[in-house]
Amino acid sequence: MNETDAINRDATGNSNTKVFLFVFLMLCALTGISFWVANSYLMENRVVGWSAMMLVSVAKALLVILFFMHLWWERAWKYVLTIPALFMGVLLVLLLVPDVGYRYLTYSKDRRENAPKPVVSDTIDVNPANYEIR
Amino acid sequence: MNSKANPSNETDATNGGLDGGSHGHIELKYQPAVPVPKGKLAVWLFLSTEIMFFTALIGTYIVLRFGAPEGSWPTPGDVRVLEWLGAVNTFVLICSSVTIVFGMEAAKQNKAGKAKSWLFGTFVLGCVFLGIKAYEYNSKFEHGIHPGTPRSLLYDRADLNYLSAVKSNLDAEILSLEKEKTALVSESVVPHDHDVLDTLVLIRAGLVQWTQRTVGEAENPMMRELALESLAHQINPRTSNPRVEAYLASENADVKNQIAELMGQQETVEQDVREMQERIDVLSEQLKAEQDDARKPDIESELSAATEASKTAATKATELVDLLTPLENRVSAYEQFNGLHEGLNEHFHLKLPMVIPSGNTWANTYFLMTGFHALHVLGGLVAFMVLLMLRLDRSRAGLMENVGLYWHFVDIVWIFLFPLLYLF
Amino acid sequence: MNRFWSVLFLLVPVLGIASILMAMYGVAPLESAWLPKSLSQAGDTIDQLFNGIHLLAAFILAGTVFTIGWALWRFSDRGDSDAKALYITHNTKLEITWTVIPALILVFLAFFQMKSWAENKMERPTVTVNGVSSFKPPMVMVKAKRFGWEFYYAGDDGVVETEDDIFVENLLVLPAGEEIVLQMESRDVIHSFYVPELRLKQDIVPGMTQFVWFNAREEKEVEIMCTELCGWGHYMMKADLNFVSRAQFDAWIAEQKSAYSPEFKKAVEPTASLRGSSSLYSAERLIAAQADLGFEK
Amino acid sequence: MAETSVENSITPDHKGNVVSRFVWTYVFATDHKVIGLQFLFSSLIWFFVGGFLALAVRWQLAWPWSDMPIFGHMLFAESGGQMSPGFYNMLFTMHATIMIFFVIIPILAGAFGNYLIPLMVGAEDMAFPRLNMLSYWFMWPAFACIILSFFMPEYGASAGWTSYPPLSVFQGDAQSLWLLAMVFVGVSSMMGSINYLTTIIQMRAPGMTMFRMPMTVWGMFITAIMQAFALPVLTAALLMQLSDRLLMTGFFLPENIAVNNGVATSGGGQVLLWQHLFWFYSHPAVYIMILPAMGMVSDIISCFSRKPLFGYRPMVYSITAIAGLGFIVWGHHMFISGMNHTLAMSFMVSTMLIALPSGIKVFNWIGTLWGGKLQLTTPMLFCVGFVAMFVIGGLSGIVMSAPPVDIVIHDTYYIVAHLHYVLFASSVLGVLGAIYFWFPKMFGRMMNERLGKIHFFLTFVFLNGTFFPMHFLSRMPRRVADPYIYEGLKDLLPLNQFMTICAIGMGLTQLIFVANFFGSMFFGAKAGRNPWNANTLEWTTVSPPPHGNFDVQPVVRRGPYEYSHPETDSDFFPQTKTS
Repeated sequence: MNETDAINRDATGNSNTKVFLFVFLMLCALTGISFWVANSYLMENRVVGWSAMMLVSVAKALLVILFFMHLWWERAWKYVLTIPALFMGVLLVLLLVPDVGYRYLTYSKDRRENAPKPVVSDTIDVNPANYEIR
Repeated sequence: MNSKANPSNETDATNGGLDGGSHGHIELKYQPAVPVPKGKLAVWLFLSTEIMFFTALIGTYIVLRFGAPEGSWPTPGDVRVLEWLGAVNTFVLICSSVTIVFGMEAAKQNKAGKAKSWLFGTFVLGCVFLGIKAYEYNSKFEHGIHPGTPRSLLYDRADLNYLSAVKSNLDAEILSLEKEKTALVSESVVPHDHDVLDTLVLIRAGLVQWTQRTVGEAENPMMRELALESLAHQINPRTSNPRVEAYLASENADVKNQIAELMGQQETVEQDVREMQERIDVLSEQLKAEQDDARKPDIESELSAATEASKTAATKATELVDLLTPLENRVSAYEQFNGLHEGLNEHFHLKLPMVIPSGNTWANTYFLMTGFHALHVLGGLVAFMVLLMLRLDRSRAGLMENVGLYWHFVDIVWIFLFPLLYLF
Repeated sequence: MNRFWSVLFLLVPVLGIASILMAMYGVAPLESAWLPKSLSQAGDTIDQLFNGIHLLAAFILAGTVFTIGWALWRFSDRGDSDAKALYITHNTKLEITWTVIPALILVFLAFFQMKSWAENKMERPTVTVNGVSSFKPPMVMVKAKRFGWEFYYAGDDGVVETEDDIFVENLLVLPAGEEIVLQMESRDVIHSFYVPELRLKQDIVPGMTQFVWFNAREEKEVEIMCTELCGWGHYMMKADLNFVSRAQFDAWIAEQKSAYSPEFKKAVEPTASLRGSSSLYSAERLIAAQADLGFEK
Repeated sequence: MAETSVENSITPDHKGNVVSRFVWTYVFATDHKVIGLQFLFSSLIWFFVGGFLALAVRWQLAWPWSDMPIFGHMLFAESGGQMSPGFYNMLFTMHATIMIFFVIIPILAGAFGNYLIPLMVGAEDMAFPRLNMLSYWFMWPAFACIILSFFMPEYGASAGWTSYPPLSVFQGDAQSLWLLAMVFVGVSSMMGSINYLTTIIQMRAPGMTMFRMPMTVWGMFITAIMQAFALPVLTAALLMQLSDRLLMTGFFLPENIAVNNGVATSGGGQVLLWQHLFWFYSHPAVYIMILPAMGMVSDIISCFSRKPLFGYRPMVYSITAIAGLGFIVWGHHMFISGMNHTLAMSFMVSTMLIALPSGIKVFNWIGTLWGGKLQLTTPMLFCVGFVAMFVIGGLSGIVMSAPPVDIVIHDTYYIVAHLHYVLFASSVLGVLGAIYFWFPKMFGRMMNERLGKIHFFLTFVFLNGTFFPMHFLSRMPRRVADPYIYEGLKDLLPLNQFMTICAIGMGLTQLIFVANFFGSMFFGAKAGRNPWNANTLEWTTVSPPPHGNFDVQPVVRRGPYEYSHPETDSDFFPQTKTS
């Protein structure tokens, strides 16, 4: 099999250059967006900010996979590989999630006493006059 | 056993392959299921195994990061992560992805020279990425942010273990500096710039020993915690911590009051000492001058009482000095160190243990993920070096594509690592 | 010879099922095998499931392996005929039947035993005080360590992990006929708490607090086994569990309390008083730090 | 070096008697058949090592703390020939490790996968012969690590083959070697699986569509997919545990755990995370250890029934379903581990479901036997034995997939019974059947039938004697050096002695196999191309096949199971035969 034919037999080299440049600009812009999200009001609700950043990352990964890795121009076999991998990767992480939520609830007293403790807490009274100093 | 069923005869099978160079067997035809070369399919399969590898690493990160106690995960500033540097690295990798794509296009069009220069560009960008990574690692190691306990200076909370670690770390540092100083003096070299030693001695007296004393005497556990937290805050302030700052300020005022009070006492005592001295002088004059033996014992007893009182006053004075020294140390430490925005460690380039909650877990996961990613980058660079030694014409376009696929995968991993590690 | 092999295969279900039934119903020489008599209601449920699934399995085993043996008996090539084997590639109806029926059985099984699982592991007993219902507090805290068991009975305050806990090592005495909640923690590695008579097992994970509950209906002396490999001494990590009447239990606790003087407490657990640290290591580390800082108390 | 081994490498009596030629042909071999044989021989050697360890375990359980014959005085002179409890832990740990990672997986995927895949799909070699060679070579660092670990202070790793932290982090250096060995095995398997997948996808002979592939190839194909997806997760977990041990990180350790020398790890980790990652690999690994055997058994049963495999497509679909479901059932190893109990329920449902395709396979094998013209040769007996034993193993699997029941039998000898019925009584019987079946192809000579049948009979009887009574020991914890320390287990001693005697018998029986194997290699009757009158492609070439495999271009015209086809006179119909 002619190896070069296997890649984008439909597209000419010239138009590809434009596509690649466009993808490049998109990637830069998306990086900028995720950087902006991290420092914007979206992070006030962290879950919103995190999801936004992950969505941006997925978009970037898709751009790379589809165009730089030529999957856009490949035939149906691409699904055979990508879908199981995606499925299993997501599944592994998803099934770990219940144990994440469960984890801090079941800390033993001993572990809680040695666990990391957030330093700044708004709920603690900051007025030292309320503490007896010796 | 049953030869009639064999579709072919038994002739040339055993002597096939004796003619040296060629394989000597027939060229078999195949019916591939996927319209891509074998190498490319294998690369895709390899990449799917890599997806699972990094899924496991990222899964670990998610479990450890989101399972950490609420609000304890360090912010980028705590662990010296520069978000913009990560963004620059992302940009570098994106650029390298583009260059290798153009290199492949050039190879496809049989422009070997152009392909090689694009590939060389990619190689350079990969090196830049690793260089920035090395710089980032170095800046963390400099601050004692290591994965693993023995070298890591990170503590999860300000407790007695932390205080004892600070104390032993500081003592060891002072001891080695003192040794150095003695060695210099004995070699009759004038020791230069031993401000550090003075600073360390002041830290020991004004911060560590003070905290130790406070913790030992405090009845209220809240006060113990505040004292320990304020020590951690002075060594390595994470964010502005109004609770600790207020505590420090009020404590300082309190200490100053105590000093003033003690100073007053000291004056009185000194006054007493002086008076006693005068009295002793007068009495001893009297004793010398006195001719009447009968009165001598009275004066002598008076004199010994005065001496006693003078001694007591002197003891009291030294006691007061003993009481005052730590307080004064505390005040001067407060005056000298409290304004420091970056904390002692940063300001004096010290390596005292720091409190960064979940800092160790952060370091473990950070170095795990970026480390394996960097190893993959390194692997890509090796592949580039091999490719750069070849002529990159049309016949090598497939090879270039395979290496490119791998490189894009490395890029994709970074696309996910960047927000996870720098921005979350 | 073909007959010989088919008989061999026919013997598999016969001997297998016979020995399982002998073990299940305590027939010699397997009278001591299988599980000991259950001591609790939850254990009875598990036993019913256990034996029920086994009977079902025995039925399937008999069906399939008998068919194999019979096929060997019936269809072996004895070289006495030239007839070829039947050319059958598939039989859709048959295949659908033997897919759907097992599927239904399995789904039924899956949902049938969810209740027992929930009762055993998820529905922690509650107590209702003044109309407010809350989790029943644990009566004993079990601390597993290499290679033994520590039991801390809640003292007068009814709460474990406090100063007045009563400490007993490798002996757990509990009242029969009451719902008992145990709190489980480990000092070092993973251990597992297994009492066969209660059909109770739970891994004890370091850093994690877990609860088990049971209600033994008889007064009996049984054993606690460790069933998770915990090092070289794993095999000797054993404790006795005595179920006694409430009166005996109260007397025993009183006896323990009097025997449990402060000096004794200090001797057996020098670290327990140190600001509540309960892991051996953290206590040791704290002692070292305190000595280092000059806070010996 | 690929060019150097152009010899007709497999013929034992090849002409160049020069040492270097031997080295190039058998050591630096890139030919898939030589690599397959390399895997076969090294696995068989490890099989006997692992067997010895198992016998030592059984010895301790039957006659605890008594002097071990012969070895006791060699190893434990200072304690008078008794083994120590730590040594006992090492025995079962290394037994499991060796049997799983050095015997069953390499012999199924490495030996038979390598030998049979190219022959059965009509390829001259694997897609990447040199990668194939590397995948065997990567076994050697693993062998070296494991051998070296036997000479460490604890005589080897002793934290169980599951290597649960924190215990595994408390262990001595042998554990680090164990982890390294597993990393190497993983890399080797990963390279192998990519090679198999590419070969099967891209290098099938003309006419060999996916649904004309023999079940053996299907089994290997699905196995390779499972390995490719599951192994990287284990590799990542192994590397993390290694760093927990060596770099004092705390991925799997909670706060305040002090490792051996008293240095605290940083903590912050999660103990159960290791179990999730480990079982994410190791549950699929259970299927990796049986799917290829199932494939080979399907081929052999169909061949000796002289009858098409009943329900070929459902067989393929059920293998695929097993693989798919196999990835979402790992939690059933963790029902009582402290995992989220609601999550356990979802794992229970998927576990129940996975019994279904396994059941379909059994029914299809029985369907294949039914109405056939059965030739009870040694390979056939082993394969029928496989089916019967798999029924027992599968059924005990259903018993333990019910979480309430699993509460009782988890980590007891019931589990040991189950896993040995699946891994030994099924996989190993399948492997032995496959060796008897393909031995003529590998070495050009037949194995002795009489010895083979004696071997089968004794193995079958002794294995049931060893493993069936374990089902009754659901109150006897496993991994316990001296169960009789518990009052309630004292009366199990006679039963354990019976099992040990059977196990020793089973071990001795394997000597018959060794004799038969090596004897037949040199003195067996010459086998022609197709001694069993089988259909698949490997039987159309000479035995043993030359380098390059085929002397004529194979063109596939039909499926692999057209036995007793009405259109032909003979009772078999090779895949390449023009009608």
